[in-house]
Amino acid sequence: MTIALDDTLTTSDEPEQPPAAAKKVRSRRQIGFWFGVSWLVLLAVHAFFAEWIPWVRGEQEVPRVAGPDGELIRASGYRFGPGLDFWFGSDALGKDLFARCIYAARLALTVSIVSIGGALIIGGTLGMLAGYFKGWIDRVISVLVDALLAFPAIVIAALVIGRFDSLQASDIEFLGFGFDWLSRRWSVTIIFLFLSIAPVARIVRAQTLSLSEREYVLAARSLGARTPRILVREILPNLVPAMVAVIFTGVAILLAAEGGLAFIGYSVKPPEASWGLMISENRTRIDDAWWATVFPALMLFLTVLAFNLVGDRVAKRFDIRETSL
Amino acid sequence: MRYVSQRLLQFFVVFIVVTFIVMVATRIGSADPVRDLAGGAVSDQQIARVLNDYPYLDQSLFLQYPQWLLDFVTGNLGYSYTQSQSGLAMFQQRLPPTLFMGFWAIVIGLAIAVPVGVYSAYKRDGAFDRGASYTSFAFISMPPLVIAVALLFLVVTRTSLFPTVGGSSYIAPWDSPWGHFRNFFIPSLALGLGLAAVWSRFLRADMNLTLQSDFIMLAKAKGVSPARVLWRHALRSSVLSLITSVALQVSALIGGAVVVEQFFGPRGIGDRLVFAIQQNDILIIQAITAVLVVGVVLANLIVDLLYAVVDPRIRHARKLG
Amino acid sequence: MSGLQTDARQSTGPLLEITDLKTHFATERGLVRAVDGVTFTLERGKALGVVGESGSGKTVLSRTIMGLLTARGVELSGSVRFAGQEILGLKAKEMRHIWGREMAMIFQDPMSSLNPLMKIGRQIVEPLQIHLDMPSDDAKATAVRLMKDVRIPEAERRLEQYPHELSGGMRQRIMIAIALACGPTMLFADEPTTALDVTVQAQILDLIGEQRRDRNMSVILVTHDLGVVAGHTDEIAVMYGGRLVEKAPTKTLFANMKMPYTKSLLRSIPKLDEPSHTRLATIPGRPPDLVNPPKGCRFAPRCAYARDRCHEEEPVLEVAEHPEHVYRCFYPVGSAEFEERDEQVKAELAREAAAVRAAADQAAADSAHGDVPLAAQLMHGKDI
Amino acid sequence: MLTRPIKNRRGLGRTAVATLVAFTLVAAACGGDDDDAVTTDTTAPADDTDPPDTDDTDPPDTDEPEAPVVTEPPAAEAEVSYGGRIVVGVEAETANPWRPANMNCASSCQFIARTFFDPLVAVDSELDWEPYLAESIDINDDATVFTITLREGIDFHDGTPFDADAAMQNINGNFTSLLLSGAVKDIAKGPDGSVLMEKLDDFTFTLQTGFNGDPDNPIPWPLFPYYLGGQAGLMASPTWLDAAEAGEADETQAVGTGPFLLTNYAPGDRTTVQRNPDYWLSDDDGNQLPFLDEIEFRVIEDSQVRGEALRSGDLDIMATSDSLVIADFADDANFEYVNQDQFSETNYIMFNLTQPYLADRDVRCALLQAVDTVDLIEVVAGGASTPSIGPFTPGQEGFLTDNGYLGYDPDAAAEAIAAWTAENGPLTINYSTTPTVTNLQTAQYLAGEWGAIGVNVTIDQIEQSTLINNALFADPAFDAFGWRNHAGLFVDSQYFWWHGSSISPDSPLSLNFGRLDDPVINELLELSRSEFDEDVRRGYAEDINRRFASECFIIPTSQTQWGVFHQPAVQNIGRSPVPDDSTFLRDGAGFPGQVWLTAAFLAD
Repeated sequence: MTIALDDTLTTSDEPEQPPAAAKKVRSRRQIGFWFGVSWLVLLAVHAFFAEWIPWVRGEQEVPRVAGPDGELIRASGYRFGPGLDFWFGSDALGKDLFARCIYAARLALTVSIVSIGGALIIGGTLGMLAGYFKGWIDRVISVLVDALLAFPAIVIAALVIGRFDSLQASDIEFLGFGFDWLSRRWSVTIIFLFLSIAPVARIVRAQTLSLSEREYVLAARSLGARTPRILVREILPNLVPAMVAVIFTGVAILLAAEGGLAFIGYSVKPPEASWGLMISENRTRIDDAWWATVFPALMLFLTVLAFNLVGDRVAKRFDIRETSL
Repeated sequence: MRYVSQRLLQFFVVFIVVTFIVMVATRIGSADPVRDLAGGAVSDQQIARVLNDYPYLDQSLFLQYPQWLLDFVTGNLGYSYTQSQSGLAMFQQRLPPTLFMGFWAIVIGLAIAVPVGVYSAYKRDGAFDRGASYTSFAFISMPPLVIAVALLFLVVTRTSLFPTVGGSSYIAPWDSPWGHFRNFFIPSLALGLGLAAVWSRFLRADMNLTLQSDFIMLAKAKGVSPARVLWRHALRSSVLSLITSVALQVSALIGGAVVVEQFFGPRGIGDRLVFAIQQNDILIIQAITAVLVVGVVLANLIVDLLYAVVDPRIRHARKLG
Repeated sequence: MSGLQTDARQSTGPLLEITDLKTHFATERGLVRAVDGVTFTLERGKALGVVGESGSGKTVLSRTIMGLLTARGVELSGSVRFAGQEILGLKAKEMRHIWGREMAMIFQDPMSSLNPLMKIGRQIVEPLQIHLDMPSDDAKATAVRLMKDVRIPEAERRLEQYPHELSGGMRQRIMIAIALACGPTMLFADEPTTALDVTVQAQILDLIGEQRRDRNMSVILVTHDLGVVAGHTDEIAVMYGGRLVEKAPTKTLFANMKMPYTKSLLRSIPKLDEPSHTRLATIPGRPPDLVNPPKGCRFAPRCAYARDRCHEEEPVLEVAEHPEHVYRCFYPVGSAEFEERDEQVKAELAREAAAVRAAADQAAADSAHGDVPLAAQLMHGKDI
Repeated sequence: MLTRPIKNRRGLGRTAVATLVAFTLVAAACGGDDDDAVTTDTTAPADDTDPPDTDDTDPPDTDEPEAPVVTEPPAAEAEVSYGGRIVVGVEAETANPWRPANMNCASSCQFIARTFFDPLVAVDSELDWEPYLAESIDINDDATVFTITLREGIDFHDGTPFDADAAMQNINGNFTSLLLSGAVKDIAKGPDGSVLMEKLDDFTFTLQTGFNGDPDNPIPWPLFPYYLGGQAGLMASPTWLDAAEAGEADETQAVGTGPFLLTNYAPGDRTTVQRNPDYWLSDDDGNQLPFLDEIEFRVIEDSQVRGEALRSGDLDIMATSDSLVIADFADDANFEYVNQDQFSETNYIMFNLTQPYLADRDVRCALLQAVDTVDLIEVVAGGASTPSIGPFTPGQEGFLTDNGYLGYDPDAAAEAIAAWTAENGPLTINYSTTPTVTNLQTAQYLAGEWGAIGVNVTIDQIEQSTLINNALFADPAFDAFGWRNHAGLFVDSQYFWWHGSSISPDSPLSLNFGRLDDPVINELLELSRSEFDEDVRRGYAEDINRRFASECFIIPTSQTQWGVFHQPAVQNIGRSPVPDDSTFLRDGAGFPGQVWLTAAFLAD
């Protein structure tokens, strides 16, 4: 933060803060950031190595545990609240909610990360080209972004996923391929990817636009560097911070979207686990078995929060803002 | 005038794009839209009836679209054969709950965001500001679904005041103000809290900027009291970005309403839309999506108008434009 | 605070006495010494010009005196006595009786300093109602009179207009009218003409001068433009790096300036064809870093006439031929050492004229929404 | 009688193991004057009764249905009074449109429809049919010709007079509609396909039987009048019907002769009816009926939520088949209730018998033996329902507590599947379900159990109308799903659900959803239809039950029990008068989950 104490003082953007206060703010931000990072690492390790972690039961496992009389019983009917046997309690069918929350995390994380990754490749390319060459891509992207903003994505997603179900069930072939593979997991991933392209393209476009005016790019151009070289060697590396911020924040948004979608029944189908689905399945029993609704919601919240915290920190660190886009 | 026509053109393009995409989406993997529409037990009679009402349904998409569009603008909002209900009647039944919910959500959002945002900006970096900042960050990370669970767990199950999950139903405020409140408060809050979080952030940021501007300094130098500086001078000019934010949240609001209506009720247009999607009731899907897009577009137009009301400079510029 | 509400016109002695005034800002980088030990007095009815380039601390000085700097991390010391009363460090609540009523300020940019969303009339009437409890009809009449005083044609109609409907000069006149509304004894004019056309500049300055005489006000005119203060002040104070480096009655100063810096300022009076608020192009280098000011004379790093001593030792205020003329320089204009270098300097100056201009606006970049999480911004999708 | 899921979308809550629900198109109750198996269980206040036995998860071990307790409906505790508005919570609303010939009517739909439509006959508290809109129905000695005489002086809500022409038009429409024709297939039809009727005068006409509609092959059908107490006997204004047919009137704005007028209909959400001031019926004291000004029916799918709404006073009446909720409310002295635990539906898993692997008895029985219904009920319904071993529930003709049901035997099941797969390769069953909580839990449970015996299970979550289509058209994707059906006292009520003749060779559509075409069952159904002697008929029904058990045509899971709970202020539930008779109409006969509201009133 540089402060020009002169006539522009009144319009200078950042407050003057005493060093101590500033340090406190920084350290507070750090706490959030490190909380986010640790939560994500912990969650990711559990989610992706669930099968090898002894304290995570199987997603579909119906464990039999010692009941009050010592004999082995099923934990069905929400028999166990949170405790040593079942960290997050058991659900109606007697499955371990902790394990299901972990497997739900795997689903949510894979779907969101793969979608954002794909959107970054496609949207990033489009955005870079649009930002560098401007022109029609630019206009198409802005219309698409406008259109997407004019309509809640969750509805489009539910609509398309519903239709993808029919497509999967149908005999329709495309280029000789059927659609048997089009499971809900894929449907969700595909539609999320598709819906993320335009916003990602828009951000990358804006960054490219400002980068392509920078001196070093102009210099490279004046030295006769070819366009692909400029794009790959000069612009792309400088897009990385923005992309990192977009990945984290984008994943947070998609996690929330997956939750909502699963809640209205358009993410994976049972018996697969998803946070939103668990909330939907158990919420009418919240009086008797609060854990079956509250823990999935908490997992969803903390994970979204963690991604937001990290993404926000990255964005602040590299000074990436929507307004500058 | 040029400005207005430009905006209208832009909105028109958005409308066409969205409605066309939705139309295409409803036909994915569908062998026979007419049969889909007839729903339930399908007899030849029923199919004939659908085709008699909507003869274009077995044509190609590009031929269907303009005819559908013509129907839409002439007030034929489709028909649900599985529900024996016209699109128009469906809207009459389903729009009011959602409109009320959205309205109250916005009211709640503003009622929280404005004082919080203003006070945060005023006592910048104070304890309140910091507290509000963390709280709002947390709420921004809470999808409506999570807020709904929190409200259910922390409020609904602990008081006997409000209907539980799925129990909220539509009661018009003029029929029973208390009944209306009971049924709408929790769903509206579930939507409104998220809005409040976003808006208080935007408002605070904008207020901070405004408070540093010269005219605030001048107002201060005139000896205007801080409260007056804050509410009369600063807030009014920061309100512009807030209004924009409100309009931009309309589509997010609809998305949230889809979830919240499924969670608590009341049964509004979001609930109906999900049901229509489940049933592949394509004409209803198209009608609802089109109306929602028009709603979002209208919200933006209203914001444009409000801009001019709030900011004389814009009024001026538009007159010239 | 009743003492402060007594009319400054009744007190005797100098209207404003500033003693060793320091304004420091605590920042992440360290302490910014924006005003660093400034002392002067101003008699009632007199006009003082405070001159310096951007970053010299002149604006901070005027705002400190007026008590408008209340941000966190601001450390004030020294003394500001207004009409015999100490006012430094008073809370905004206490200062409010002085603001508008005893002290008023005209800001640099009339466009951004008038509330764009409020009618002109309301903005003029506001202080009248606050301080004088005027009923709205009277206030309106007074406003019209004030506007006529500052030569605004069709005053009645203007009441209902918004700032954007007026020209820059008109707006500045409105600002003056606002400032004058409650008949202050002390007027700060912070770069009142920088944003205006040159032709309008003179009118505005004349107007301020005229009102000063009519109302027996004291005026502090802050500017980076020596040309502005030349005909409109009684005294001139030159600031550099937070310090007062030269002060003299106007005529004396122009006749016999001592500081090479003042001389450079004189050379850099903006040309007519330059856009307003251009950085002073003809002084090479940047204003000093106020966190770590240079050792010795603060101007030395940029001074073409500086010698070793200037970099080692900071000069104290010397009294020149005229008893009211003080300056801070080991080798003032006219000294032998100065003349020796003058020739080569003139040549260099021309070359470097254009270099300093760039990179000025970065700091002002809008970061308003840095506080809003990216997620919220993305969900908004649009620029706000 | 056509079945269709009523569970609209999300959670029916824990409606036992229930999944999809039957339409109840025919009022079916035990005929004759015998007094053995007939009970009237209108019980209020609640604390007079034992709460349902929720712990007993074993099939009842008595040989006979529980001894009937015939009680008079409670007398009104307060003076009757006019006016007031009540709100009734129902679990679904599946009509659309409200034309009797087309209504996809499950229990709650009947509940609603009976407020604006009247049937030709109704079932009284002794479970006899009584003429209602009809003044009398004369049956000839061999029960092949029915002479129907109508009451005079009744008008439809639109002023159209109710006379023989109107009734004949209704009967012709209802009896030939896609939905209902199967239920009354043995009524004679003319060469043009219309019902053969003879008008004797303005208020009298005749109908006759004919096997599969063939007038030359009349068969005795002693219980036929009961069918006129169901959907097929509802009378709608011919003026309105014609207009609706022509597209000139709204087919959801029903016009009948009933005690209330349909004023506002919001599909899937709520239906509002208002008092018909000119209703044709008065109570025994000569008070003009009905008493209530307005009734609003509100759909609240989740029974827990419905219960909460009743508790909080949002509802005045609430019908539920959720045993946990019933148990809950039965103990609550603040509410009164009508217990309907007889003649109700069975919850079961239906198979598509046209799938070759499901046509194989060994496979079906293995699937049945793999499921421990006691455990299933424990898991999905908290153990509150009574497991079922056959297609009938207590009180119904043919109900048995020992029918040869194979029972839970996972080892035998695994063995059978192993043998089958050794010969035919891997077996995959697609279990279709609507995406409601209970159904999904059931599906997951079944997937687990069937998976354990070596059957691959895919769960197909589909929206209900698609599910119905799959069933109606025996879609290749349809293997199995949960169903709730077969309420009613006689086995004749089940005739077309199970008779092979319901599977039409001409149309892929069949109301015999499982495509059950078993010669033994076909014959027993035909015999029972024309049987006058009740004991003999019961024998046929029991044989059918045993046949179901030995062939594993379905996997019965639990018995449905209904309770209709109401605020004590709502009076005269169970006291809807029968014209010209001192008995009362029986609530829930053939239509469990509903009560008549004709004489209900609100005590101050």
